[in-house]
Parts: sequence; structure tokens; C-alpha cells
Amino acid sequence: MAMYNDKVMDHFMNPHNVGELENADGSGTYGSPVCGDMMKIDIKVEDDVIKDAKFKTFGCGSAIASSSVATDMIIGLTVDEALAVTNKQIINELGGLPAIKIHCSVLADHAIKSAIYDYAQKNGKSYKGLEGFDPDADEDDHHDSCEVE
Amino acid sequence: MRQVYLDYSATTPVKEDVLKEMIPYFTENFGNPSSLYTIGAASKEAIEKARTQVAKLIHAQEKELFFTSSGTEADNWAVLGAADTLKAKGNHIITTKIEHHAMLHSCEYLEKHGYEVTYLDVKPDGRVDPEALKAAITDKTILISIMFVNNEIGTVEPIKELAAIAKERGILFHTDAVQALGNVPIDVKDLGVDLMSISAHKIYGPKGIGALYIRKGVKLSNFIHGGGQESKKRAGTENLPGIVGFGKAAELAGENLDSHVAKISGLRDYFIDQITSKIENVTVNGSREFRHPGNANLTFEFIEGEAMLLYLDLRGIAVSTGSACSSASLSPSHVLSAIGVPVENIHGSLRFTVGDFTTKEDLDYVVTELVEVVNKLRNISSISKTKGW
Amino acid sequence: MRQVYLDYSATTPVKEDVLKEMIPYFTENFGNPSSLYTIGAASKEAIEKARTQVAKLIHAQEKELFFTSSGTEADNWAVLGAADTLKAKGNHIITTKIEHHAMLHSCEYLEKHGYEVTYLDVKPDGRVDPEALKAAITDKTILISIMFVNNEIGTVEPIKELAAIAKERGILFHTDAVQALGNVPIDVKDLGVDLMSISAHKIYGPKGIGALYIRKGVKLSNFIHGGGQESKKRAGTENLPGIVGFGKAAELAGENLDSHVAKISGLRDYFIDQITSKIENVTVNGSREFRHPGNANLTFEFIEGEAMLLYLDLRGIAVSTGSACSSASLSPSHVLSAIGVPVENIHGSLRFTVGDFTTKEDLDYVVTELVEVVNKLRNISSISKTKGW
Ligand SMILES: Cc1ncc(COP(=O)(O)O)c(C=O)c1O
Ligand SMILES: Cc1ncc(COP(=O)(O)O)c(C=O)c1O
Ligand code: FES
Ligand code: FES
Repeated sequence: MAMYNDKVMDHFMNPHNVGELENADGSGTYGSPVCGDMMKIDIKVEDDVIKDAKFKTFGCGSAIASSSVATDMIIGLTVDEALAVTNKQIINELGGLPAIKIHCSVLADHAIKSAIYDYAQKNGKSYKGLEGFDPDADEDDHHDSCEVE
Repeated sequence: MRQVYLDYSATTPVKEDVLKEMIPYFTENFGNPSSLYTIGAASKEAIEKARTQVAKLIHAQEKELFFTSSGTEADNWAVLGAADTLKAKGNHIITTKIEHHAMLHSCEYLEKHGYEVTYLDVKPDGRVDPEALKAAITDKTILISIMFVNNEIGTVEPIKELAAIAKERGILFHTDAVQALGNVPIDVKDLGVDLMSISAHKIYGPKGIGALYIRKGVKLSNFIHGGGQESKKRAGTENLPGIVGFGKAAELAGENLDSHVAKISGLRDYFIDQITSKIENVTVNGSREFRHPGNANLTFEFIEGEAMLLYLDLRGIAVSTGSACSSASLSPSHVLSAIGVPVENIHGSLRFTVGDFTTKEDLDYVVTELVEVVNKLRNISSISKTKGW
Repeated sequence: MRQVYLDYSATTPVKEDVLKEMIPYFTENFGNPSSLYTIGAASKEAIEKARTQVAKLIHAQEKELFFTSSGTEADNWAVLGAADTLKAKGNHIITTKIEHHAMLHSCEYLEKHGYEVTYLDVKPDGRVDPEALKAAITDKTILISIMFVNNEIGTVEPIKELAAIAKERGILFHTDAVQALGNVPIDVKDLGVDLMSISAHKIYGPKGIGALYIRKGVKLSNFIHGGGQESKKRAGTENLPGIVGFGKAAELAGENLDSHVAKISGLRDYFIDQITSKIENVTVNGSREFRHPGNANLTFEFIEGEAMLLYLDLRGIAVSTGSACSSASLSPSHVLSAIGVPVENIHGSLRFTVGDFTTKEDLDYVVTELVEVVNKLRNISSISKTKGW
């Protein structure tokens, strides 16, 4: 498959961390089936460190691979570190994505933020990386971008 | 690993018998058909033989058939040519929302150049309502273009009835028969169409060769200007081996039409039965009755088409999708939209098309693999029946 | 009987190595290049490889090269596309009287649609005078199109100089390089052209495939509308084997350019020497210096070209004529007219073009036969040097 590199294909074929966490500390959903991509992330947090993460994604190869590698990346990070993960890092970790598929990695980056937002809300915490983050507002942006292209 | 090609509507392999006919025209018999000397005349004869073969498949006269470089060029010629020829008469064109991009983008071009285009809705089964066509006609209507068989959902349109409406109003009627050729019987006279586009690579002929049928008496501006080829109607040194291949492919398609249709529709129906009985939340898109014999367009809810396509590809299975995510433009299938498939379901739609080289064993293999792939992807998916969206 | 083909400018046979590359793409590797699955991706790769091969021959970037169905289509696209893109800027186009019909008839079409076209005269040697070009430019000039090498008399035009004039005035410059490709070195950057047409069947590639070079940054309306092929600039399922063949032919043409030119120009010069020394009242048309290496366009006074052509054909020799009588239109060669050949002499003109498979023995045979044919026909002719017309 010329479209995706081997690493992307590997994460797509054998995604890590698929599923849901019972008693998740935080849970976030991002995207919309209308756009063809929707990702849900559950996280387990202990002492401000992400101990576990699981995802479920409706989407293309790139969306699934991004979800897999993004959950791998945040497990073991502190919440602040996880909030600092950008879609660019996700793409780098995957060894690159086709230009038209870049937005699928944005999905993972936003879903992580949404899950942490949920965790912060439930536990009365605040993080610098969440300043100005509004999970619902962003969803509209994403929706727009999926309609235009 | 078994390799199963189920995308015959995208393109077909050239049959050995077709290639065999073509080969000599690349090397020994390479003369320019416009040349007067012997090897030129031999090329000219080969072209005229092919014209007879192709004309026969659609019951046209040889003089009414003009070779082009593709179905796309034939569509462009028909609509842009008619718009130019008839501009004094009017500037309104009627087509449908489910046409191939060759038609839709030609119409968009015309819209930028002073023409008005009505894109007819279709019914949920994918068919055009003749009453809707009647209602759309105005004094300014100069061309009606409605495809014969849709390329995504395989719907066969009521062309004879639609062409009669056009004729009654004295309006030129074009049909894009690229998917119809070799898959449904075609008789241009009986259908009553004025213009018809066809293409060789959908009937086991070569890519890069098509034709436009222009009914005797119909005036149409040229589209490609230059030398006097094709009775001065379509310039450019003729694609000699391509034309010869189209001729042979058309001859075979004519001889095999009945057995081809019986075979592939049988396989297709078997496939749909297997899939719908083994996988839940699957729907068949488009009319079951008026349908391309090889086409099965299916929606698998809760999963995305590109992901399925790639999983299947790794198992040696080639299919295509209506999902936005698999196309360069990222816009979901306009055809599935037009028949009212919800956008989220369009993303989960695949087109399987069965062809002459498909076997029952191939389909059994695909069914087994597909069950696995769908389960696996539904497991990964954030959407499911119980949870909803 | 010996068969001698001396019409390489009309078309060339496909070389065995080229055909060998093409064959698998008809049958096993037939996937639609727009499809995402493996066999589609393999087709896409084959197309990109061919694009690299062709781009290299003209020193273009891959992204600047778009495959078309012929040189004719490339010419149509260039001029009709530019006219459409730049219509707000002006409606004046400059070309020459000696262009191929693909350009001339496209220009005539534009003249019927509100454009004005200046057809430049050429000097008696067939070359455009740069001063004449300068003088023809107006505020409304949007495109200058001048062919690189003429197809009848083989004249090589001073494209670099002419393109520089266009550039200075900010006007788009197109060249029809169909006859130049593989016969003169081409470097689009060095030439400074914006658009360039080429075709495969003149360089031992297949018929029905060409390309348009569009310099990076140049905006050009699409000509064939539809699917997203060729970076959304030229629609239609790609002629996969044709493109692969063009690629291979271009690779070979690049490798062999020097030896090809040396060989055929040597043979051509030998041929002209033989003919002019053995037959009286023969003239060579067009510049001897700036000339296609294989081209010998000769006027045999007092006889008519079609008669010669047919007599030669009976002796296994294939050549072409500038005579009206051998073309469907019966109008004498516009090229020979433009360089001032008297009409009665145009009728007696033949074009011989030497190519890669021509041998000295072939030419000796042709010389012998030609002497006979000319004598015989002059004997029959009602005109002669002594008697006058
Ligand atoms: C309905 C329809 N019209 C037109 C075309 C274009 O034909 P071609 O591929 O020969 O350009 C196709 C296939 O691609 C088609 O399915
Ligand atoms: C100078 C020139 N331009 C254009 C063409 C047309 O190219 P094609 O035969 O590929 O249509 C030809 C040859 O026929 C030619 O010699
Ligand atoms: S999910 Fe649609 S393009 Fe990636
Ligand atoms: S002499 Fe017969 S056509 Fe010219």
C-alpha cells in the first residue's frame, strides 16, 4: 500500500490500546461520524500520571493509526506532558502521513485534551494546557474543515 | 494468498483475445491511417472494421460512431459540443445529481460560461422520475443528459422513456452509457437517444479509448480540432491499436452478453445473500430490480470505508468505496448523498463489482474475510448499534 | 519486394523494447491508477515512473507534465485553455501560417468565438522573423504559439529567441514540439517556454498518447473535465499502457538522441545528394541548416505528388505529399504556400522522412525507383521545362 508507510500500516492493522476502561478517570470524544472520523479516549490517572489509555475510533487508516500511536505516547506521561502532545508529534511518531490525511491526527490530539478536560472537571483540577480549550466549540471547527475539502 | 478483484466497474483487464488482435498494430501494421500508401490503408481498414464491431454492439450505423480517447472525452464532447452548437437556441441544460464527474464537472464549467444547469434529484432507489424531468424543461433547454447506468450504485435509468420526453419537446438527448455497455442490451434506435458515450476499458478492452455515438442528422461542434480524422469530427492521429482493441472487445461483449449477465448477476446475488445473512446492519444501496448485473453497493454501519478497503487489500481483495476518506477530495459520494444515504453511512459504503473472471470460490473467500474485517473494525469503532453515535 | 518506410514524421512503429514494457499493463497490472488498493497503486507508480522518464527528455519537473491523448489534444488544451484563462486580459493570439492543423483549426474555432488571431508569415526558408513577431504584439495579446519543428519541411524555429520576446512582454508562450521531440535537444527551462505539446507516436512510442508541459506557476483552464486524474488537471481514466510506453520511448530517445540525429541526418543528406544529382529540376524546400534531421522535402517539377506517391507505393516505398490530391481536403499544403513555393510546384512535392530503421540500402533502392518513377511520370506529363506550363 503506497499510501501509508509501514509504521502507519502496522498501527492500523494491529492497533494498540483498543477498547474502553472500566471506571475511567477521564473520557473524551472528538470528531463526528459525519466527517467520517470519531474518536473516544478513556484515561486512567494516578498521581497526575496517565497510567493507562484506551481508544475506540471510527475512521480511516490514518485516524486509527493516530489513535493507536497517540495512546501509546501518553501512557506514562504526566497530565501536563500529555497536554503538550501535538498532532505534529503524533505524525512524526508515525513517520509521516499523506498531506490530505493530516487532519486525522488532529483528531487524536483533541480527543486526548477532551479526556483530560473531563478528568479535570471531575476532580476539580486545572491545567495550563487546557486554558481556552472548549471541546464543543472545536468540534464545529473540525466539522467545517471536513466539509470544505 | 488468493487475489480477488471485485472492482470491474472501475476498470477491467484486457482479455487475451483482445490483446492478441492489438499487438500487430503497434509494430508491423503501424501505418498512419490517414496516409495513402498501403500500410496506411491497412490501418484505415482496421479502424473501419473496429467501427463496425462497436457500432453493432449498440445497433448504430458505422457513420454515427466517432472514436475518442475515453468515456470522459465523449461526455465532454457531447455536453460542451451541444452547448456550443445550440447557444443561439438557449442556455439551459438538464442533467442529474448522480452523473459521473465527467458530466458534472463539464456542466460546472458551462455554468461559469453563461449556461444554466438543472441537476435533477433521483428517487431513493436511484432512478430519475420522468415527471421531474418534464417539470424541469424550459423554453431555453437545449440538452438533456442522463446516464444509462450509474457507476456507483448500478442503477439502470429509464432512458427510453426519458429520451421520448426530450424528443417530444425537440430537445437533444445524451446518455452516458459507459457502465451500460456490455452489461445491458443497447439499441440506440430503440432507445431514441441522440448522443451516447461509451468506453472500452469497462468491457475488457484497453484504457484510453472511447467513442461518442452521434445520431445521423445531429449537428455537434467539434471538441478536439485539427487534422481530418474521424470524418473531420475528431482530430488527432488515431489510437490504432486502441481502436482495434475496442472493436474486438465489443465483438466479444456482443457475443457473450446473455451469458455474461446471467453469470455475474447470479454471483452478485449470491454474494449479497451471503453478506446480508452473515453480517448485521448491512444495507444494499440502490434499486435491486433496475441494476447493473455485477454491482453490489453495500453500507456497513459503524465503520469507515477506507479502513475496510485497506484491510481487504491486505487480504488480496480489491474493492472501492464511497467514503470521503478514500478520495483525494475528501468529499463523500455525491451519488449516495443523492439517494438519501445519511453521511455517516456513506462513509461505511463499499462497492463490489463482479466480472467475467470472478468465481464462486472468490466470493466465498471474500465473505469469510469480510466478516472478520467488519468484526475487527466494529470492535475498534467508537460507534455501535447499542451505543448509537 | 523491399519495403521502405520513409514517413517517420507521420508516425513511427513502436519499438520492441517499448511494447515489451507496455504488455503487462494490459493484462496483469491493469488496476485503475486512481484506486487505493495495491494493484491500483502499482499502476499509479508506473505512471509516475513514465512521467519522470518523459520529463527528463525535456528537462522539466515531473509536476509540470500532464498526459493527454495526443499532440493534437495538447495543442487544443494549450490554446483553448489559455484563451479561456486569460479572456479578461485580452483576446488576441499570435501564431504562424505554418502550424499544424491542430493549432490552426483550434485558432479558427477561437476566431468564431470572439478572439482575434494573427498568423505570422515566415521567411522563404520557413523560419519566423523575430521582428515580425514583435511587430504583431498588441495590448490584447494573451498567447503566442509557434511550433518548434515544422512537420512538412522540418524547419527548426528560433524558439528561445521568440520565447524571450514573449517573456519580455509578459505574454504566455506555447510551442508545438511534436516533431522536435527526440530529434532536437529540448530543455524547457533554457528555451523559456510556458507550454509545450509533445506526442509519443513520433518517437517510437504508441499512438494515442501525448503530453502538455505546463510551466510551474502557469494557470491554464482545464480542457477535459471530470475525475481527479493528472493532479485534477486532465480527466479520464489514464491510458496506462500508453503512458508506460511513452515513458520507455522517451527514455530510449534520450539515450539515443546523439546517435539517432547523427545517423538519420547522415542518411538524409546522402539521400538529398543522390536525388539532386540524379534527377533534374528538383528543389529542396525549407532551411537546410535549421532542419529536422530526418526530413527531406523535395519538389519534383512537372509532376503531381499523388501520382508519385502511388507509383512508389507499388514499389514498396511509403512517403507523403504536400499535394492537395492526397489529402481529404484537396487544398494544397499551407506550409509550402507560406514559404512561397508556387502552387504548381506544391503539387509536385514529396516529404521523405528517414528514421531509426532506415538503411543506406533502403535509400539506394528508393533513389533507383524514384529516378524511374519521375522519368515515367514526366513522360506522361503535359508540362516540361522546355515546353513550360
Ligand atoms: C458512468 C461513467 N461515465 C464516464 C466514465 C469515464 O470513462 P473513462 O474512464 O473512459 O474516461 C466512467 C468511468 O470511469 C463511468 O463509470
Ligand atoms: C507538428 C505537429 N503537431 C501536432 C501533431 C499532432 O499530434 P498527434 O498525432 O499526437 O495528434 C503532429 C502530428 O500529427 C505534428 O506533426
Ligand atoms: S477519517 Fe476521514 S480522512 Fe481520515
Ligand atoms: S488531380 Fe485529381 S485531385 Fe488533384
